[in-house]
Amino acid sequence: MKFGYYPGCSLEKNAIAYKQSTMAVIKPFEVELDEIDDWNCCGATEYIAINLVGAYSLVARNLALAAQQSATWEKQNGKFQMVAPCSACYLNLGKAETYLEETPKLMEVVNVALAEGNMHYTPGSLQVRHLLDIVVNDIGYENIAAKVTKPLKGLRIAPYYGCLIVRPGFQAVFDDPEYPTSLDKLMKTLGATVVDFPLKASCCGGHMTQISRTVALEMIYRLVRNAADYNADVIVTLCPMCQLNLDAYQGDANKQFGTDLKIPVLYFTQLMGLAFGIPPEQLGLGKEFVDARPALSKIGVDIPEEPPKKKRPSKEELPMPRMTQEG
Amino acid sequence: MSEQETFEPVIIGFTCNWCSYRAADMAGTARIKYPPNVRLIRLMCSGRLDPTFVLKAFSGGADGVLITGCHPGECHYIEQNYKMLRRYLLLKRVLGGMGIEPDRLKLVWASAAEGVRLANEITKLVEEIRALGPLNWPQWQMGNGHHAMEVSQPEEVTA
Amino acid sequence: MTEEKIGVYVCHCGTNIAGTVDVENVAKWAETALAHRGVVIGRDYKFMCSSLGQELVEQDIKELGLTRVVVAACSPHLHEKTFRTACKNAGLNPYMCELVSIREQVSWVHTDRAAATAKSKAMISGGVERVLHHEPLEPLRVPISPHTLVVGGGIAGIQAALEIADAGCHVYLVEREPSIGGHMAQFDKTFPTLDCSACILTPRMVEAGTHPNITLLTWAEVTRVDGYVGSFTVTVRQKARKVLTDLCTGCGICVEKCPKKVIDEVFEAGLGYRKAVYTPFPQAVPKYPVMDVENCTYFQKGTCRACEKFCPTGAIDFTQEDEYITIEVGNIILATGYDLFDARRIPQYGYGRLANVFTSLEFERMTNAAGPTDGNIVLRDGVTVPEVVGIVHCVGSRDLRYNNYCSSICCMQSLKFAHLVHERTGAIVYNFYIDMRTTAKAYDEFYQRVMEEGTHFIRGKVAEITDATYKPGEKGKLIIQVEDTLIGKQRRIPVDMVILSSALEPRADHKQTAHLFGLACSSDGWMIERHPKLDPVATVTEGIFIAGCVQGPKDIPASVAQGAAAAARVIGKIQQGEISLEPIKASVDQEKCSGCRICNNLCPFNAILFHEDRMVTEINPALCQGCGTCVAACPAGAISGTGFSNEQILGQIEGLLMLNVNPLQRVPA
Amino acid sequence: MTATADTVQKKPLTFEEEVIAATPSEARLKICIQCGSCGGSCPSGADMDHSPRTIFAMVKAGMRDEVLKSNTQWYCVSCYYCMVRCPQEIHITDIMYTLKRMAIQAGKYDAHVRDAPEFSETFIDYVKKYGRSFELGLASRYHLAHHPLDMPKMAPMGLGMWRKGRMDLAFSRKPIKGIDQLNKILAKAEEIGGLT
Repeated sequence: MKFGYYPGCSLEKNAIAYKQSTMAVIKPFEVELDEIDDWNCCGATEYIAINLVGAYSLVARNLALAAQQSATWEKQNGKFQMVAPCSACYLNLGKAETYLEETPKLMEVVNVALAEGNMHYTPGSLQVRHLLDIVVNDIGYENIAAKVTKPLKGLRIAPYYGCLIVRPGFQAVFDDPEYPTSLDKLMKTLGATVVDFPLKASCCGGHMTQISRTVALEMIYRLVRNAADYNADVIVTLCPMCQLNLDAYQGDANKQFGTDLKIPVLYFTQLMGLAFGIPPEQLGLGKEFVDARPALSKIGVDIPEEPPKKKRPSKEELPMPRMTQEG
Repeated sequence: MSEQETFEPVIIGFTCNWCSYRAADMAGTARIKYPPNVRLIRLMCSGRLDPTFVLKAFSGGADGVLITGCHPGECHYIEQNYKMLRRYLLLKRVLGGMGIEPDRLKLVWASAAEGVRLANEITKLVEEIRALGPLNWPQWQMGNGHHAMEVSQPEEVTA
Repeated sequence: MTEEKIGVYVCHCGTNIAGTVDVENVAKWAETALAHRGVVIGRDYKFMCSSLGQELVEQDIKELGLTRVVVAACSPHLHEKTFRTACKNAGLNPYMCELVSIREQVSWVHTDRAAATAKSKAMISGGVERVLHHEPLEPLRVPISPHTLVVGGGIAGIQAALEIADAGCHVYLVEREPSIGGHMAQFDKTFPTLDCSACILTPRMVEAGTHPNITLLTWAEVTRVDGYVGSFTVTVRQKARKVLTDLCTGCGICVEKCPKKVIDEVFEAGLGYRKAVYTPFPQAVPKYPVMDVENCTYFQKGTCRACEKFCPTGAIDFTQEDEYITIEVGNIILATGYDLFDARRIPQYGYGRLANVFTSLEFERMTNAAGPTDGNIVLRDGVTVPEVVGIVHCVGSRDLRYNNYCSSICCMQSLKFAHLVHERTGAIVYNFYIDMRTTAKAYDEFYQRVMEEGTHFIRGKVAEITDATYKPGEKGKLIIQVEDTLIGKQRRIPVDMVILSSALEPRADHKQTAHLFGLACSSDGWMIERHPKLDPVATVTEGIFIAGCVQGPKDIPASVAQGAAAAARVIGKIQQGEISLEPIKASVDQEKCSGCRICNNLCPFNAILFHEDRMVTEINPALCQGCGTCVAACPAGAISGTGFSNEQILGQIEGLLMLNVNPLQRVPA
Repeated sequence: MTATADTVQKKPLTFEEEVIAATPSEARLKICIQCGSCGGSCPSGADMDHSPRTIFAMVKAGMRDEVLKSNTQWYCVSCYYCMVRCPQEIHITDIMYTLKRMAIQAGKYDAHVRDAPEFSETFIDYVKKYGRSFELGLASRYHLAHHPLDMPKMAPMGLGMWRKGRMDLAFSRKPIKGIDQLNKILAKAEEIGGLT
């Protein structure tokens, strides 16, 4: 399977660990990532605040480059599949593809701009997908389970999805916007204990650290605190922005709230790599601010799972509603 | 305005008494607007559609024909819409063989509740037929289906 | 053709038509441009359907000797009958009249006056050509069977059945569950009077169960409906109870001795348990239990038979099979009710995940003295009494992602809950609403009363319910996060218990039901009434009526009113003794039939017979439903259909395309 | 003179209509039922001057200045919770972006939200220079430019990022190959600006 690949700016440097671990874990599978030649920034959440046509033209250049290169990519539902590991890039590319198709007037003016660079773009042929979607749906849990050599037994993981991978769902919706479960299942496949993390799809604050520090730190604190309430050893994430906010600002959040939370924040690909037995240095481990070593030392150590907190059911207890599908 | 008015096609539509005719009623009651190019005929069921009706309409000057019926599985007479579906598919091929664009014949499923959908489909069809242009078939036909549209033009020009 | 005299009447419908169509011009045009087709008079009139308008037609028939009539007005579904009657009154065969719908199909859907006027002319031209091929017909008279089928034994169905039975006619009341009673049997109190639901419902259930004119078929489902108004043939599947009702005394020993306990998802809304052999509730009608084969230890593992062992009358019969019963009825009332919205579909409200989030139906069972908690309001642990309770309105209603409509009962139900919580626990109660809708008699007064009791009302749609806490005072509570829209601020309200006032939804199998009975449902899934204002319990199918929530969300008084209304309609039909049906039937001209048998497999009603001896086909008019599929299929043109003949339709096509218009007169003055 | 269809159409757009016209796809703003799902869901809602719901009511009331001055749109973190929860499926996040653009155009934002638009502009300056961005390098330049006093707070982190190999120094960056092409496209795009 060959997918178009849009790494996004963060994976170039800040999230280099995400890139290294991604490349390491897809190697055992027949997945090829074909990087879009000379791609540019997706504009994050910033350009759209300044100039509408500018923002869509910036993304459209990427889409036009992708379309030129897409002939050999995996085709599903009549569309060429491309992958973005960063949630913001995933959102922006998919959103532009959708809105350009829905708004002919926007399409028209964007193409006027593209023409200045001798480009043209017609939406409709591409499907932008998140890396997690490809991992769980195209590679699949079973194939991943088959590669696990060092299960993450005893490691308590808070799966953190953040916003843009599940909301608002412009293209390739693959999980619930309020209560996603695909990352939970992936972590269980790796042998980890997954905590029922209620804030799993809450916002990390995005660019708020740059705009209102106190508001941002409160949002970050809420998340880390909630993970700590559930005795999580590690928060696992799938977006460079989320990783950066929860990791790099965790200390500042502690200062603001007078706490001493220390929960390392890792990429899901790093944990996949560890479970596959890939050496930590090939997975970019050690680049995190909150030291992951104490938590990771638990892996392989046979710590018995703590008994479920559930009390002995009493006679009076009323039955819980049955869920249609157990997560 | 010049002589090159927008081409106003004439379309004959066949409706089922139980679903699409009621959908048309509903579109009316809800005041949903659609172009005036379609003239509807009520049948008890889309299964009543005799292929000659369609050919008669084309030969009489219609530029397009719309067939409507209950959604598959919802026929008032259990399954007669499937029988129409067979005739429709055959008709498409026959029309192609006769040199008429098969797209001039369109099938739309519309339940009694789908007034909006029917209006939208009619609007789309009118645009599609407009894009195809006049049928003019056969050339020697004495009748003139466009008559009703022609009389309206002088007033449209003044608007 | 010249001997025909046609009158064309164009209705203004006030300004409904005349506002968009130049009706005078149209009438005049018809009189001149279609004169050679037999049109002798073209008139326009303000309201054709008024008695003066009808008299106009009658007068012309008498004075001008009209032989055919075209009325361009509203949809034939509204006034075809009116003008047919007018023709009949003037001595003309009522079927010599044709309606042209220039209101629903022209003036209401188009805006360009010129185009609308032109289209009206074309449609009248089509109507004239069609009416020229009309034949005098006589309506078919069929007797009405005095028996009635009521489907659904909730309060609407019970009411309908009792009204008809009291009028002296026989009713079959079919109910899917083991007992009649429906949702109302699950409730404890009814708003706004707070009278006990069981106290007012039980007597009606008993009456329905013992009425000599009512045959109760519970644990049964309609599987097939054939025929038409007056004589429907209905097949009912009587599911095997595994309990012989003629021996069972309803003593309940089998239930007591059954060792298998299962969660009761239906009557107890998942909040309580029942046995594998059970009656859903003590006042069940009929009193006979049913066996849940899926959960019965004997059926699953082959041993047990405790019920059989202990039954004092030997009424348990493990070998009993489903039975199919055929009944003949003249009319059918559908009162199949609603399903509750599944709150799991809104994950941010936590139902199923957060133990102390309850649905409205769970809470109804909890407050019911005969329910799983004996009427005590407690948390999921079964003992703790909540100190703060949040009640969320509009769960799954007024939301494009779930149901776009207002479920109409939830505001009042939520107020009732607030009152009950306050009365029984003294807890602090918050109600979260978008708009308060308390529109019926004595409803708003009840709202006032609940306000006086001290319930806190917060105007805002709840955003999320979470156990993720981080503020002081939140730990261990459920947090309802909401914008208090009246102050424009986000608030987090810690509570112990949440009640979700879930939407009423069409039954999950509404599509199959609609198809079974030949009805249409709206895009929401509610059955469509014949007219939303003037004919709310009839349907487009003659002889089939709807009552209660099957037609849309409504409360108990409205359901009862509809049940009674539907019953009144049925009694009226039965009293007529017979009914006239549209004479739309196919027939075979045996001279022309080549015996090719192409039509033979087309009829789903088995109306087509083939005579092997004479090699010709014949159609049984009693079975023919008039769809016309065989007419369209006959290659020899041997089959014709009254009312929709080839000549009529081909004529209408010619007319619509203006092929009939005298070229010299095509452009009107 | 009686009003004809033409004169009716020439009426100036209301503020609400302007907002709708400047939003791509369908804004759906007209059908807001003021339920507050958005304000209740917003992670930064507690710190906004006005909840998104209030802002919509103000837009409808034509309170242009108050709306554009508000910090509401700038505190939007683009988490899309409001958009997936809105019972009327209003494109709330996109409307927030529209309000940001309108506020910048009108020069209306107040000093207390100044950081947000300036952060956005600095970010885009980087994109125009290199074709790509690198968030934290940018943050330090931004802080240098606007909040020199905050620098002690930010500097250790920047240093940490660099030490962990997660940040480039600005002078070591190279632009993408098509940087000229990109700038031509963006120049034209910015000239066109919006949909109205």
